Formats: sequence, C-alpha cells, structure tokens
Amino acid sequence: MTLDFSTPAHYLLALLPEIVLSVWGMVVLLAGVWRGDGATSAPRAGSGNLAVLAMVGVLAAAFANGWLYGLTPGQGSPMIAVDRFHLFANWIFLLAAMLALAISPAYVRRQRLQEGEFHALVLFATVGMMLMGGTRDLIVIFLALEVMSISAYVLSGFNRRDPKSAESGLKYFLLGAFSTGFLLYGIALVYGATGSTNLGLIALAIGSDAAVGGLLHVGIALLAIGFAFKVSAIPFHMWTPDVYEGAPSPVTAFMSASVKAAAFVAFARVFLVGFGGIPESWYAIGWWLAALTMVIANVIALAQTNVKRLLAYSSIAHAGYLLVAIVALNQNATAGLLFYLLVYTAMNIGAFAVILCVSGHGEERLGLHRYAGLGARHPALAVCLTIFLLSLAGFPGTGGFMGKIFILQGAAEAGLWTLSVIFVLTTVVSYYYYLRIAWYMWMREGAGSDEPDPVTVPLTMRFAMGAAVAVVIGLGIFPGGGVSFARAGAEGLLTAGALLLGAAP
Amino acid sequence: MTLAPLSGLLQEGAQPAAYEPVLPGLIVLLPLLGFVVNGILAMRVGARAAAAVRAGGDGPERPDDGHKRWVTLVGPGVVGLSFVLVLLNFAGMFHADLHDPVVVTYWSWMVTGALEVDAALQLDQLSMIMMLVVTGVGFLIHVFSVGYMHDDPGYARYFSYLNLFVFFMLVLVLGASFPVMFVGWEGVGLCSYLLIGFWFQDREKADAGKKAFIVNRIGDFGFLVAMFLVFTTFGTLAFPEVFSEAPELLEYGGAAVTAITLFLFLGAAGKSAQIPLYVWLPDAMAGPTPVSALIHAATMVTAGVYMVARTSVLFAMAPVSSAVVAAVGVLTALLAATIALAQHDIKKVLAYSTISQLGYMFLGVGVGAYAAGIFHLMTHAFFKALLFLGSGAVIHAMHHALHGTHSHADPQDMRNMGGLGASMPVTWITMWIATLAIAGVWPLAGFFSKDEIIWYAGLAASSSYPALFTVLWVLALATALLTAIYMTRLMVMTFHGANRTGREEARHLHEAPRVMTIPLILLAILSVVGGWVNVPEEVAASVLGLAGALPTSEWLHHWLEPITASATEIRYEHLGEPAHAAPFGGGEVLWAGLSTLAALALVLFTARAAARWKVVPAAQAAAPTGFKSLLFNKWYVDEFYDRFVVEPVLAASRFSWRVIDAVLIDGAVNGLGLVTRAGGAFVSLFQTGQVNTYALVLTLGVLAILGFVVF
Amino acid sequence: MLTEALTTSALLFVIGTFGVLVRRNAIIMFLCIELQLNAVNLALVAFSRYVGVEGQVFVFFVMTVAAAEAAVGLAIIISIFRHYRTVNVDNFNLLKW
Amino acid sequence: MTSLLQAVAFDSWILHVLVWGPMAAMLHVLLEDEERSGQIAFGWTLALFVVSLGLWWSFTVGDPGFQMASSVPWIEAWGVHYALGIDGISLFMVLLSSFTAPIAILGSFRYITRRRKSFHALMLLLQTGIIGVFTALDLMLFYVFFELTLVPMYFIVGVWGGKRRIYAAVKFFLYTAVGSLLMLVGILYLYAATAGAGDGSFAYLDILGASLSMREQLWLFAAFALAFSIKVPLFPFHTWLPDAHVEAPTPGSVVLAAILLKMGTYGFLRFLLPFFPAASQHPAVVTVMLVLGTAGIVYAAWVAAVQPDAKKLVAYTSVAHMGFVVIGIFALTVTGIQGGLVVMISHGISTGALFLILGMLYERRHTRLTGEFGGLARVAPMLALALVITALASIGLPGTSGFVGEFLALLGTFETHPVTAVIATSGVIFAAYYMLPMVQRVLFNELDREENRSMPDLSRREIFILSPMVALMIVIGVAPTPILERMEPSVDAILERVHTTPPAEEPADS
Repeated sequence: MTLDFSTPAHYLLALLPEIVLSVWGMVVLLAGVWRGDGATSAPRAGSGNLAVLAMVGVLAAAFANGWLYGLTPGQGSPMIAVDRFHLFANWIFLLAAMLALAISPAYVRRQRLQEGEFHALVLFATVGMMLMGGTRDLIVIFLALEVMSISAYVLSGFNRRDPKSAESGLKYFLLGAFSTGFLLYGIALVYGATGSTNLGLIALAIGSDAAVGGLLHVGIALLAIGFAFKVSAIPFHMWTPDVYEGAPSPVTAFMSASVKAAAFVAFARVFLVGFGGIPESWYAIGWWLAALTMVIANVIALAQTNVKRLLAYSSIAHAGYLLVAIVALNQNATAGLLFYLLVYTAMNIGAFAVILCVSGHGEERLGLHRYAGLGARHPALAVCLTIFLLSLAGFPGTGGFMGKIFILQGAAEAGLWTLSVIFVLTTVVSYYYYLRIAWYMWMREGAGSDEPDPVTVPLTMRFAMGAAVAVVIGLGIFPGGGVSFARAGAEGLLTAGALLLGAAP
Repeated sequence: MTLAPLSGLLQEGAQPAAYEPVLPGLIVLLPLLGFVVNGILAMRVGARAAAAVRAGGDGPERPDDGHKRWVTLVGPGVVGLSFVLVLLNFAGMFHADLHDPVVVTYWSWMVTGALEVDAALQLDQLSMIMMLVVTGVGFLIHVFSVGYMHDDPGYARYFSYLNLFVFFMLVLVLGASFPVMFVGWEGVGLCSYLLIGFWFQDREKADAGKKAFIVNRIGDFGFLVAMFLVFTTFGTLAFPEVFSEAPELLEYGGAAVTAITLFLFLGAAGKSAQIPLYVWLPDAMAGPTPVSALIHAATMVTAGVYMVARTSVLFAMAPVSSAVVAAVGVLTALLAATIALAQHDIKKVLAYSTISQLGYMFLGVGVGAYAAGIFHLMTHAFFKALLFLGSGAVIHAMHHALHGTHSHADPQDMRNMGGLGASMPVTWITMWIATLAIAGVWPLAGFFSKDEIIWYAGLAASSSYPALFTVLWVLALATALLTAIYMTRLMVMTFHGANRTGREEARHLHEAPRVMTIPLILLAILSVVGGWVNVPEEVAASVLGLAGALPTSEWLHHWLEPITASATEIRYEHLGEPAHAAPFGGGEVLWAGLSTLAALALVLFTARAAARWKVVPAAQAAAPTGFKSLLFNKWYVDEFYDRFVVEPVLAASRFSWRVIDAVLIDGAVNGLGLVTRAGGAFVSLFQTGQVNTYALVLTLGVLAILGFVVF
Repeated sequence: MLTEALTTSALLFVIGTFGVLVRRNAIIMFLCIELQLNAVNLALVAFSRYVGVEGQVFVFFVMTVAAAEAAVGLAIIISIFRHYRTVNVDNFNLLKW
Repeated sequence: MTSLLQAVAFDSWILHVLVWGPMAAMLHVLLEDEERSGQIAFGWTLALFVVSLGLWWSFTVGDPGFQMASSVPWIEAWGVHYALGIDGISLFMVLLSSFTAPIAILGSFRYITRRRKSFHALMLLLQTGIIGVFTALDLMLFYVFFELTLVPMYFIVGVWGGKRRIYAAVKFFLYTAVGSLLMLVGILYLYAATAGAGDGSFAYLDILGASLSMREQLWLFAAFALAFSIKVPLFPFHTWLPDAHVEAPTPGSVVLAAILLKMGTYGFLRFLLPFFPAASQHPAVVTVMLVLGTAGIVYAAWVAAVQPDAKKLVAYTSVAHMGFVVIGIFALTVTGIQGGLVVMISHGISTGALFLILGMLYERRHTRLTGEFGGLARVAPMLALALVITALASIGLPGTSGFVGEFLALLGTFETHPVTAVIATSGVIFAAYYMLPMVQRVLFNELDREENRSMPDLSRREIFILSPMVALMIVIGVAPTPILERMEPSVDAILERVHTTPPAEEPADS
C-alpha cells in the first residue's frame, strides 16, 4: 500500500505506532488512577501488572511499527517520514521502553511511587521520541522534543521523597528549558532564512542558494547547540551527571539510552537531510564538539567513584563517539549511528539494571566499593555487568565493538583520521574506568558479611537483563543482520535527502 | 666393525690402504651414554639424599655402594672403550695415506637460506691426535677419579659430568664445521661450570664455576662473531670448504681475515685462559682435582690452541693476528709464571703454570709452528695431568690426614705440607718426573715440545716483525727459566723439608691407593717418552738425540702436515722461508742444549735455595709484603676487573633498572595515567552543582560557537 | 521592519539569557526562560510576515508548550521547595562533581 | 599417517576444531562442578593437542601459501570473512600454542586453589583467542581474536594474581589496548584502501592487493608496529611485562610468555612485512627497529641481572629474547627470520618451563625472591636438573633450541647489519650474566634456610609437565631442520614480496 499524504487519514496510518502508544499511555494512566497508588496507601497485590500492561502497549506499538514496513511512502517531503530510518529508530525507542518498564516495577513499588503515572510517562516520553525520529518538520521536531522532555523532567523528579531526585528534576527542567530556547531560536532563524520549516524544502532552498546566508549559519549553529544539549555534548553536558545521578535509576537507564538516541536521530535527520548541503557551516562545530566530548568526558569519568555518576560520564563520552558519526556525514556512519544506538540502548539499560539491583532499597549503595566481591556473591549479576561494561568499552565479541567499528568505518570513509585516533585513544582511557568496576567486582574481596546484602532480582528484571545480554552478544557475534538493517535505515534517510537535492542516482 | 685396520696394524709395511673410519659416531656416543646412565643413577642417589635431608639429616656422607659399583664400571668404562675405538681408527689412519679429512655426516643440522650446517664429524690427523689425548688421558683421569672421589656422596653425579665432558670435548675436536665445534666448545664450558661448582654448597666454588662460564662466554662471543664473518665471507661454515677456499677468497693480511682471526682468537683466549680472559682458570681450581687435571690442564683449556691450529690457514693469512696470538701467548706465559712464583695453594701454582704453558702453545701457533703448538699441547697434557693428579693425591692424603684430626687447616696450602715425599713415594717420584718435564729438562717430553716452540719463535724473528719476535723469543726463554723455579719451589715445599702438617696428622699421611697411583705411573711414562714422537732432525742427529737413538724424527710434524701444509705454504709464500738460526745466532742444537742446562741448573739451584727457606704453616704466616705481595695478589688483575669491568656493568644494570625502567619509562607511563586522572578530577571540579554555573558554561559554549560562526 | 523586529527579539533573548545566568530564584529563572521563548515568538511572527504563515502557527505551538512547561516546572519547583523550604538554586547542590 | 589424515578429511576441519574446541571445552567446564574443572580442561586441551599433531603430517612441505584454508563470509556487509588457514609460520605457532595449553592447565592444579572453574574456563577462552590469532586470514577476525586474548588474561592476572595484581592487570590491559586500538584505525584505513571501487574487504589476500604509497605505508607501519611492539614487547614499551609476569599466576605467566608475546612478532611477519613492503625496508624504519631490538637485548639483560625476584628476572629475559626475534626479522634475510621464528618457538618452551619451575618453587615456599632459596639442588635434584637444562636452553647453549634460534637470527642479521649483530651478540655474554647467578642463588650455595630443607622434589605430575618441554628443547636444538624446512618457503615468499613490491605512486594531494 502506498501512503498518499493528501489524504489526512493516511497520516493516522503513518503515525500508527505513536498513536497506539499514546492511547495506551492514557489507558495505563487511567488504570493507575482507578486502582489507587502506592503513594498514599499500601500497594495492592499484583500492582506490578501495570508495568506489564504498559509493556503490552509497547508490544502493540511494535506490531504497528512492523506493519509499517509494508507501506510505501509517497512522493515529496511530507511532515511524517515513513522511511526505514524512522522505523529503525522506533525499534530502538521501543526496546528502551520495554527494558525500562521491565526493570522498574520493583523499584517503583519499593519507593511507593505512583505506578500508573510512572509507566504512562515512560510511554509518553517514548511517543515523543518516536515522533522526533519520524518527522521532517522542525515544528514537529520541537513539539516531539518537548513531549519527550517534559515527560523526562517529571520522571527524573519523580521520587518526590528523595531530595536528590527533586534536585535532579529541577536542574534538568531549568537547563532543558534554557537550551530549548536556543533550539527554538535556531529554528526560527532557519525558518526565516529558508522560508520553511520542512527539512526537504529547507534543503532545496539551501541547494538552490535561495537561503539567507548569515541567518542560516547562526540558525544552524543554534540548532546544533540545542541538539548538543540534548545529546549532552561537552560543553553543553553540565546537567547530565547531576540529573543522571539524582534521577531514579530506572529513569536514568531509560533517559540515558533513549533520550540520547532520540536526540541523535533528530540531530542526524536535521543536519544530514536539512543541512547536508552545506556541511562546511557545521562541520567544524561538530568536529570540535565530538573531540571535546570524547576527551573531557572520558577523562572526568576516571575520577568518579559513584557508579551511577560514572556511567553518566560514560554516556557523555558515548555522545562524543556518536557525534563522530554525524560529522562523517555518509551512509556508513549514519548506519553506524543507528546500529550503535541500538546496542547502546541494550548495554546501557542493562548496566543500569545491574546497578539498580545492587543499589539496595533506596539507592544507597552506589559507591564503587560496594561492588567489591560482587563476583563471588552474585556471579550471574557480575557476569552480566561485566558483559555490559565490556560492550560499553567496545570489546570484540560484543555489540559495542561492532558499533564502534561501524562508526569508525564511516569516519574512515570520510577521512576523519584525527578524529578516529582521538576516538580510539579516548576509548583506551575509558577502558580504565570500565575495567575498574570489573576489578572491584572480581578482584577485590568484599567488605565482609557485617551487613546484609539486599540484592533481589525480580523476574522482569531477569527478563530485561537476559534480553539485553542477548542483544549485546548477538550483535557482537553476528552483526550481519543488524548491519544490513541499519544500512537500509541510513539509506532511507539519505536517499530521501538526496532525491530532494536532485543529486541521487 | 671391520677388522681391516687391525690387520693393517699387524702387518707392518703393508701398502697404504684407504682409511675407513671405525664407528666414529660411537666414539662420541659412548661417553654420552655413560652420562645418561650415570645421570640416572645420580638422580636416584640424589633423590635418596634429598629424602635424608628432608628427614632432618645432612644426607649421606659416602656414596651408595650399590650404585657406586655401576658408576665405577660405566664411568671410566665408556671412556676406555672410546679410547680403544680411537686406537683402532688411529691404526687405520696410520697406515693410510690420508690427505683430505674424512667427513662423516649424520644428519643436516641447520639448513636455511644459504646456510647448511650438517651434524658431521671430521676425522683427520689433527682430530686424531686430539682424540687420543682426550680419551687416553681422559681415561687415566677417570680411573684416578675412582680413587679420588671414592668417598664423595656425589660420586655418580661426578662421573656423569665427567662423561658428558668427554662427549663434548670429542664433539669439539671432531666437529666438521664451526657450529658443530661450537657445540663442543660451549658444552665443555658447561661441564667445566658444573664440575668447578661440583661442591656447590660452597658459595665460593659455585661462584668460581659461574665466573668461568661468564668469562668463557666473552670468548664465545668472539667465536660467534668470527663464525658470522666466516659465513658472510665464504657462504659456508664447514671446515673443508672454508679452508680450501680461503686462499682464493681472502686477501693476505686483509681486513676480513684479520677480523675473523682476531675474533677467533678472542674465543681461544677465553677458553684457553689467555690475557685478558685468563682470570677464570685459577678460580676454577675450586673443582675436584681430577677435574682440574682433565679439563683445566689436559684438554678443555687447550681447545683454543686446537682451534687456532685447526684454522691455521686463516691465521697464516693474517700476519697481524698471528703476531697478536704470539705476543699474547708470551705475555700470558710470563705473567702467569710470575704469579705462580708466589702462590701457596698447590693447585693455584699449577693453574698459573697451565696458563703459562698455554701461552707457550699460543706462541707456537702464533709463529706458524702449528705442529709444535699441538706437540706441546700433547706433552703438556701428559705432564700437567700428571702434576694435577699428583697434587690430587697429595690433597687426598692431606685431606685424610687433616680429617683424621678434625683440623681445619687448608689441605691445599703448601705451607701446611712439607716432607710428604717420605710417606707418598710414588706420587713424589712421578711428580718430579713431570716437574723436570715441564721445566724442559732433556730428554723428557717438555724439553722437546717447549724447545721447538722457542726455536720457532726465534726463527720467526727473521721473517716478520723481527723486533717484536725477538722480544717475544727472549721473554719465552725467560719464562722457561721461571717455570723451572716455580715448579721446583712447589716440589720442595710439598715433598721436601720438614713436615708441617702437625705430628698427629703426619701419622695419617699415606700413599694414595693403587687405582690412583697407576694412572700416575702411566702418565709419568708418557711424560718421559711423549716428546720422542717429534724430535727435530737436527737434534735427533746430535748428542741430544743420542745420535739418532731416539726413536722418531719429526713424526708428529709430518703426521700433521696435511693439516698445516697449506698454512705453512701461505706463510712461506708471503714471508719467505725463515732462516735456520736464532736471532743471536746459534743453531737448534746449541739453544736446546743451553736451555736444558739452564733449566737443570735452575732446578738444582732452586731446590737448594728452597731447602733453606723457613716456611711457616699457613695459620701462622704473615701476609706477604712488597713485590711478593704484588705477585701473591696476582698483580691485582682480579681487583682491576672488578673495579673497571664488573662494577661498572653492575652499576649500569642497577641504573637501568632503578632509573631508566622504574623512573623514566614507568614514570612516564604511570605519570601519564596519573596526570590524566588528576586532570579528570580537576575538570570535574567545574561541576559545582550550581545551576547558574551550568547555565554559564552552556552560554559560554554558545558564545564560542556563535563567535566561531560569525567571525 | 524585519531588522528592527529581529533586533528586538535578539535583545529580549539576551536579556532572558542574562537573567538565567544572574538570578538565583528558580521561579525568576524560569520566567527568564519564558522571556527567551517569547523573544523567539517575536522573531517567528516577524519572519512569517515575509515567508509564510507557518511562523504564526508555530507561535501558537510554542505558547502551548510554554504553558505545559510552566505547569511541570512549577510542580517540580514546589516539589523541591518541600525539601528545602526555599527556591534559591544556590542551595540545591547535593549533586556535584 | 598422511593417508589416514586424508581419509578423515583432516584438512577441512582441523583449524576450526582447534579454534572452537577450547570454546566448547569452556562450556563443558562451566557446566561441570568445580572439582572436575581442571581435569576436564586438561583432557580437552590434551586431546586437542594430540589432534593438532596431525598438522605436522598434513602440512605440505615446500608450499609457501596458506594451507587448509577456508573462508566463509561473516559480516558480508563489511567484507569480513571467517577465514582460517596456516602457512609455515603459523603452523608452529599453532602447534606451540596447543602444546602449551595442556601444560599450563596441568601446571595450575596446585597453584590455583579458588574459583578453579572460572579459571579454567578463562584459560580455555584464551586458547580460542590464541589459535584464532594464529590462523585468522581476515584482518577483522584477527583483530577480534587479538583483543579476545586480552580479557581472559586481564582476569587471570587480576583475580588469581599476587599482591599488586590489579595494577599489573590494568597496566597490561591498557598498554596493550593503546597499541591495538591504533592498529584498528590502521586496519580500517587498509579496508578503505581496498574499497577502491565497490565494497572494501578485510580479507588478508585482498589487502595484500591494495596498493599504498610510501607515505601511507609509513604511517600504517607505525600504527601496526606500535601495537605489535607493545605486545612483543620491544624496548621501551616493555614495562608492562615484568609487572604482569610477577603478578600473574603460573599458568598465566606460561601462556603469556610462551604464546602471547609471540603474537607481536607473528604480527610483524604476517602483516607488517607483507602489507608494507616499502616501509619495512625503509632505512629509517629498519634502523629504528634494529636499534630498539638490540637495545632490548642488552638493556633487558642488564636489568634482569639485578632482579631479586626470579619471575621478574625471567620476564626481563623475555624482553631480551624477543629482541633477537625483532632484529632477526628486520634484518630481512631468510636466515634472520628463520632464526627469529626458532627463537620464538624456543623461547616459548624454555621460558614457559622456567615460569612453571618458578611456580613450583612458589607453591612450595610462597616466595619468588631468589635470596630466599639456596642449595635446593640438595633437596630437589630433579627440579635442579630441570631448572639447569631450561636455563641453559634459555641462554642459548649449543645443542638446545635456544642456540639454533639465536645463532640463525644473529647470523641473518650479520649478513645485512654486521654492527648491530655484533652488539646483539654481546647478549650471549649478558645472558650468562643474568641467568647463572639466578640458578646459583636458587640451586647452589649452602642449604641454609630451615624452610628449604623440607622442600619436596618434583611430584610425578610436575615431572610429567616438564619432561616434554625439556625434551623438546633438546630435540629442536639437535635437529631443527624439519622445522626450518617447513617454515622456509613461507619466509621466502614474504621476503620475496618485501624485496620486489615497490610502493604505489604518491597521491597528488594530501
């Protein structure tokens, strides 16, 4: 079936996964209200079902997303992009949502949070992300970004009883809104310079030299800043460690993976499709952002002793690696970006899942020293965490390695040798702090049995970890399918852009 | 085994037959077999001793009789069998008219690129002489050891090492190429190391073994480099090819051949204890005395001389190297002889004497008298082995005597001896024979061999570097006189005069058992007649040869001709045939007569003088003073090496470790890590937790980017 | 006309930015951010006069989003006020380094 | 034998079995209980070793190319292949590795007392990586295996090591990683270079076909050489090695010394010379490599001589030995390279044995300081015998494997770089200077410590471990020709390529 966007109903079809998820989110919200929440009264038996309910919604959205593969998008540059890029990105967000929902119930119950709202917010944030990946219009991107961000602000401040969580929410909110201002200003200037908010038309305007130069360049720079904030590139990263540390761990897991992914997907689409025609205007910005991010984030991470904060810096560092893919501006790199985001989602949420298990009742066990002797006490958990860490470090046999190779290939194709060398050298730096967690787990003796060890691993958590390990190892050993899939996604993005530019075969 | 050579031996005057080697491999393998058998026995003994030590004791005091019988049978037995085989081969070769060496190839050892080294043995006149010495003298020393090591708990281990030594020595002399020779070369070094440190519980002895090995390795370094040079020059390392191609490929006196021979000589200097590498040999006396006899007197230390003779073609083409060899030889001979004058340890005296005599041999081969060098090597093997074994018998007796009274006096210090001749007559007499032989008294073996070397040294003065060789010749003569003095001193201090062992101990002194004295006697006979195989024609015809009554005339010289001929030819071609006269005139007979008279006179004079010395037992003796202390302390050469070689290397090692490795390299590596981590900690300080700061940083970032875009 | 509008917009934006940097009261900071958004709105409206109607449409979206942000933001500020009894951001630094 | 091997289609499966067999063994170990893990691991590796012996007959002597090769696309989109194959050079590395594995595992039986299961699983994983490195014919596959060896080794050192194990493990890991990641960038450059028209490829033979300018070759040479030099380790990149060795448990040290170091020099031969023939004979490059190799020989010998810790001493001797390999290789002569290869084999055996013996001493006395021993020859004659023979092989006594290697390497070097060779030859002096004092302090001198008096001699298991190694040292020393003749065609082919392949024209820009 071919989508014809002159028929408004077809927009509904194109947005089917998003719509399914939105509706489901409301259902979950209502269900939560109806059942009553643990915040005010004792949690009822079986209240974990809300998470399962939300997961069913995610599955439904996934079906819808799969169904979309059967559709052929029509001509032109409609607001909604039903291309492989969008669909691939959707898989990432859905995977992230699934894993986040799977790891959160125990925590939510322990902390007596409002279940319905919590899970619904996860779904709403996911809707925002999916929209971000799936639109060609700057207005919609802004809207989707806000849908995602506002959900994320709330989620990070969700544990109201915890001052850290509240502080995290406030910081995220203030700085997020602040940066949104820049993004928005950038959109306005680009709009003014090119006369459109549609990326396709913007590209055409740029291609035909119809754009107003000064406005455009400043606009692009401001847009880059806006996205750089969302992907937490240095120096726009300042919020990240604090927010990640303060937010409830399931939220951190979810945010660090999928918010970043969504921002990157939109970043890629805006810059590769919209501004792909004038890379000289943003190449240097991207280059320096990537280099600074890789170097500084990895170096600061060395000094961290709080595991959550350490992973926050690690996630900043990963933003640096992914920026390399954007700077490379070619199909391989873009495919690498998608592939890496997929793997990153699995390994990062997996790592946070283990942290969540170890962190104890109210996340009081986050220090590195808490991990001493974990390998002896909980070998399965430790093995999982080791696998995730190795993957984050980019070791052969894991998806993280293949992702890095993929991005480096793109960089090689683009001749970014200096950036590649920085990439690998900072990777070596990162080995140190990833391995540090591993050595605490395996090579140090535990403090002794003077305090009880309240590690519990509920069923859904096991499911999440198992799935994450499967993704990480599976893509690490047989990345072929994933690679082709990601390439198809990148192709979808870039051919559309190229068609508009009239430069395609 | 074919009986042809045997029958050839029986049928005097038969036609020259082609030489068929008789089981040459077995000659080499038998000692190896002995090593394996004795080694296994030694391990079993060792295991039992170890169990005893673990149980809290000190291990057995005496060897285990059950094993000992087998060891006694196998140890000397295999060498004896080898000797028999060598004799068979000798007989075959004796009757054959052999010009080219017989090379027996077993398997190809190292083949790669242009290099082809076979595991091959080379049988020719030179290796035959060496084999005879090694297995013959070796066998006698093995037999002697049966008595000497009688009570040692390491009896089996001792014989296994000794067998292994014979094996490697045979490989050394039989090797048909440089690398195969090098196998033996280092192998004997290994055995020397093991045997010097045989009583390894004693730190000094273990140290001595180590020193020997390391100093030898310096020489081996030279050998290796020489091999590389030979290979790059000739493209092969096999002796026959190298020596036959040398005259064409090499330029006479050229840099290549000079370098090759100098490096070879460095190797020889290491193994044969010449200046500057002689320092290990005196220390090597820490080993059991028969070992000193076999390895550090008769065989291994002469390997350098053998090697120079073997490569005579190369040395003949390098006059500078030859001169260096001769000069180093003479200087070593003189230096060692002076030191020998002042030593109190009987074995030390003999050790320096050995160094001195080796110097003579090098003088011989250095002046082109290769046969004379080998001749002296052979006779030296007889009388020096005899001297060492004799000293072994003395030490054995002293040891028993001191042991009987639990005295801790040094059984090797001559100041503690005196008057032993009475209680051990066989040793006394045989050692006197050897002393006279080494002093060069007519008609004993040493007279002929040493005299020939000195004579040739004198002749050399007429061909190349006349001044140098004249000096060398004079020094060689002087050293010959010193030899007579220090040897007589040794004999007198040991066997004559009053007994200084102490009264109680003296009663325990007695002659060595027959198993030890018989080898002494046999060696004494050889020390007498050994020289008669090579009596120069002129001398033979004169009164010194009893007008031709001595049996052979330059037999050895002719025997070795196939080996030395081309070298001699090269020398003659370039230097001209030397005049047949000593530097200050006079013929061979005259100088020979003079020297034997001088030697005899000095022996008598020293004996009389020494009889009047007041020798004080070691315990009461004062430290020597003046020039004597300089000699006693060996010219402080060891101290010099310690100060200027060993300590700098050690200091450099420590510096490399503590400074370069730990501070510079590791400091840089760890420093980089530290700086990175500190940088991280520092940068993270900007993360103040203040929202305003964060907003400020963000804004600064914005300004930077906008500034970049706008400007 | 456009130039003046854009200049005004830029000035407003800078004032907003400056306010965020110097003020310590979370609510005032948030108001400064709102000022930034309105500066952008001004620019959008100005542009739409020349290039089309999307700019004005956009303004409505921005206003809506700003309202949503305000709702969530104030909720978050109240939530932290409960812990600290103040909305001065200088006090909120449990999370640092 | 050959026909039997043909009947079972040996060539078609052997390499795959050798690579993945240890992995299967790892799973088996993980499924069984702790007590039996050692026996299972030993059984598997021994069986794999026995099977690998078939390579000796199955290998066609005189064929310089890759034998038993097979190639299946792995990641088709990237042109990555699962391609295995061996030539004369890798043959012996594979044999050495499969020989070392059961020995190392058997050597762990008393040394490793806790978490045995994990230990043996990691050892087996390591084995997969090792064989993979030596058989991979695809650069990406090679890199994966190359890095795969790091992780198990990191844990082996870090979990079962000595007091400063974490420092040592991390140092080892980071040091090696710096080099290998830069090499990865180089690999990707090569990949891009093969792309030309259409998709690139990581296959070894495809990359051989890529044409590189001199400038490119030099840069890439630097990237690859750094990775391999750290692995070798070449002076001055060696400081990770002593620490790693001192802290590693015995089996770890054995595998590290015997196999892992060889990956560096193997990489020189397999990749550096054939890929960058022009850079490999660039005078500056050759000079640097020769100088560093020679410096390593002398310097490491000096440092080794003053080490109180026996394991550290042996670790430094590894640096010296590998120096011989490096100069042998960069002499660019057949003899030199062949010698280097023999040193690799010989060093693998003799140093492996040395570490095993030191481990046995450590098990008995819980110290590695030579000063703590003395006179052990009296209580442990078998151990003394083994140590003496091994030490002699290590210092290159003729008749042992060490001599053949060093002699050929030096001879080969002398052909093209006489001065270097002469300086390097002084290493034979220094070898005695460091090794004999150690032997003396341990075995000889007075048995003056009460603890040492009750020390047991080698057990039957230990004899079983050491005797094949000692036997090999002597066999290779006496008859190395069967080995040399198998390696020579491949070495010839590499040299042929080095000497006859000119660099591509410099591109106009850049």
